[in-house]
Amino acid sequence: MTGSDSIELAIPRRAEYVAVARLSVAAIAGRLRFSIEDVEDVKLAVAEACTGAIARGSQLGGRIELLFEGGDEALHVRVVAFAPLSDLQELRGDHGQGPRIGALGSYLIRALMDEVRYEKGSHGALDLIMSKRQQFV
Amino acid sequence: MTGSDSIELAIPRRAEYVAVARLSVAAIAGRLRFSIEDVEDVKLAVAEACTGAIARGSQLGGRIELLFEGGDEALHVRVVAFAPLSDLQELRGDHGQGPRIGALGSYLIRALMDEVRYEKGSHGALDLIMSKRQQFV
Amino acid sequence: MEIKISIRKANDATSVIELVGEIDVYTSPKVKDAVSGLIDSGIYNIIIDLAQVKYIDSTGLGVLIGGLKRVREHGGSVHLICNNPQIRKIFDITGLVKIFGIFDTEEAALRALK
Amino acid sequence: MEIKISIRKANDATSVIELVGEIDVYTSPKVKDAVSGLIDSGIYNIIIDLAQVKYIDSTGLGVLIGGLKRVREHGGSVHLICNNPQIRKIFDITGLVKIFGIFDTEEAALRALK
Ligand SMILES: Nc1ncnc2c1ncn2[C@@H]1O[C@H](COP(=O)(O)OP(=O)(O)O)[C@@H](O)[C@H]1O
Ligand SMILES: Nc1ncnc2c1ncn2[C@@H]1O[C@H](COP(=O)(O)OP(=O)(O)O)[C@@H](O)[C@H]1O
Repeated sequence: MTGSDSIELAIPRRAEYVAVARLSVAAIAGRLRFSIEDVEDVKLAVAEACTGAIARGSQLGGRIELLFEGGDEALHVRVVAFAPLSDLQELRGDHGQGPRIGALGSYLIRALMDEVRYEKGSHGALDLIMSKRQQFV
Repeated sequence: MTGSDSIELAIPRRAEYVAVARLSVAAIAGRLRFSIEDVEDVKLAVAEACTGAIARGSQLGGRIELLFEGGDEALHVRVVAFAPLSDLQELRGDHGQGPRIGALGSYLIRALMDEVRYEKGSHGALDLIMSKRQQFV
Repeated sequence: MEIKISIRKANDATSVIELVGEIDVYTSPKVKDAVSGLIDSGIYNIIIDLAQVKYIDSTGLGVLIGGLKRVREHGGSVHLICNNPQIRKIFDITGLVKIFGIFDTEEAALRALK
Repeated sequence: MEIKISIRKANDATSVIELVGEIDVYTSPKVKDAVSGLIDSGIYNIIIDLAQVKYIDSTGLGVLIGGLKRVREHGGSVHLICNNPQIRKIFDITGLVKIFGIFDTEEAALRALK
């Protein structure tokens, strides 16, 4: 995939649609010739990102938008409006007070992907950006 | 799925991405509790629509946009900018002269789906709209 | 994209919850109901058979952890049956392999309870 | 989302093309190359084994039809092995069941050639 080869997927911000994102990204990663194990990793990471977007983003609109881009031997995924801006400190691991939402999910995303970061997106919310490099065996 | 439950998918207008659309729609139809046979039907119909969009729409931009909407016991799929406006007569079965592109593909779409029509879309091109009703056994 | 849940007694003190399918944010509430129902009925030794589970996410792990916390208050245990390498990898990554007993077969899980 | 293609002789006049995977607009050019290569080498009795094909679209059907047209010019035939109901349904719907011999096993396909 090159720049123009990006894929967009928008699903309702609801639990029953996470499986759609999961199967779509599995197809995309498969198309990029990721290994079966890496496909499973990306699948779980994207599902956890959607689950997190559902838990954190109820006030951010009814949809989760996912942008996939392949290139330079990696798959890049942007989850638009993943969380409100106010979650940034907590997401970066600076716990603060109060309970952490979905700590296990965030942990899995970091463990399964090669790069994870948060960025202020166009809607005044946080985008989650994550990348998985292709292993050449 | 209700009105706000629509799903959007945009893929490059290229053969290697048809599988992504196929697996995504299979997940969507599965989520709507279509039977396994109906899931297979919708999967093939959407794939044929993408294949047709690749063959017919090279001048219509680099992407195929698919809109899925569930409701009133059916799945509705819109393929945005499926074909140029000039293809309308031929697509409606009024052959005219010249060879028909993908006649087998169009035939399969009509056979597998309950309703198929073409509509002038927002980009001055033809959208393909198709619906599959849910069977309740 | 569904989960099938069946529950049966292994012996007087132990029940097996057999799960078939995928455990994600959509299906894990159903698993949670099954686990909670068993504990509410007084069963504190639970074997959860994940042999036919192809996918589990953090919400599914959360349900297992929640169940373990509850049965431990009664001196009970949650043992898992799992030989799918992808699923085992998730338990390894999260360190949960250290808090659950994970076995290849039901026989091994039952033996460990004695 | 890939196709594996292997070709072997069944007897002096007949070759079997075994396909494993999915035949769609992306993979069917590879199938077409295999069929064409065989015909170019003078083999006009071809058995195409679709038993492990889970998906075929119109471009795949087009390749089979194209192959059949070419071998018929030499008095040859294309027989298919297929017992997957979903795939057979596609041949039924398109009426192609009437132009191909479709068999459950290679033995049956070979017997029909005699
Ligand atoms: N490696 C671990 N060992 C033991 N308990 C854990 C581990 N990881 C998470 N937990 C516990 O599992 C539960 C669910 O985790 P998580 O999904 O992160 O929380 P939340 O339900 O707040 O989103 C929490 O009670 C958490 O403390
Ligand atoms: N039911 C049928 N019986 C025999 N030949 C067919 C049938 N359907 C299609 N064909 C032939 O199969 C070939 C491929 O069909 P199709 O995919 O529709 O054409 P195209 O390659 O122009 O898109 C064409 O040569 C067509 O004539």
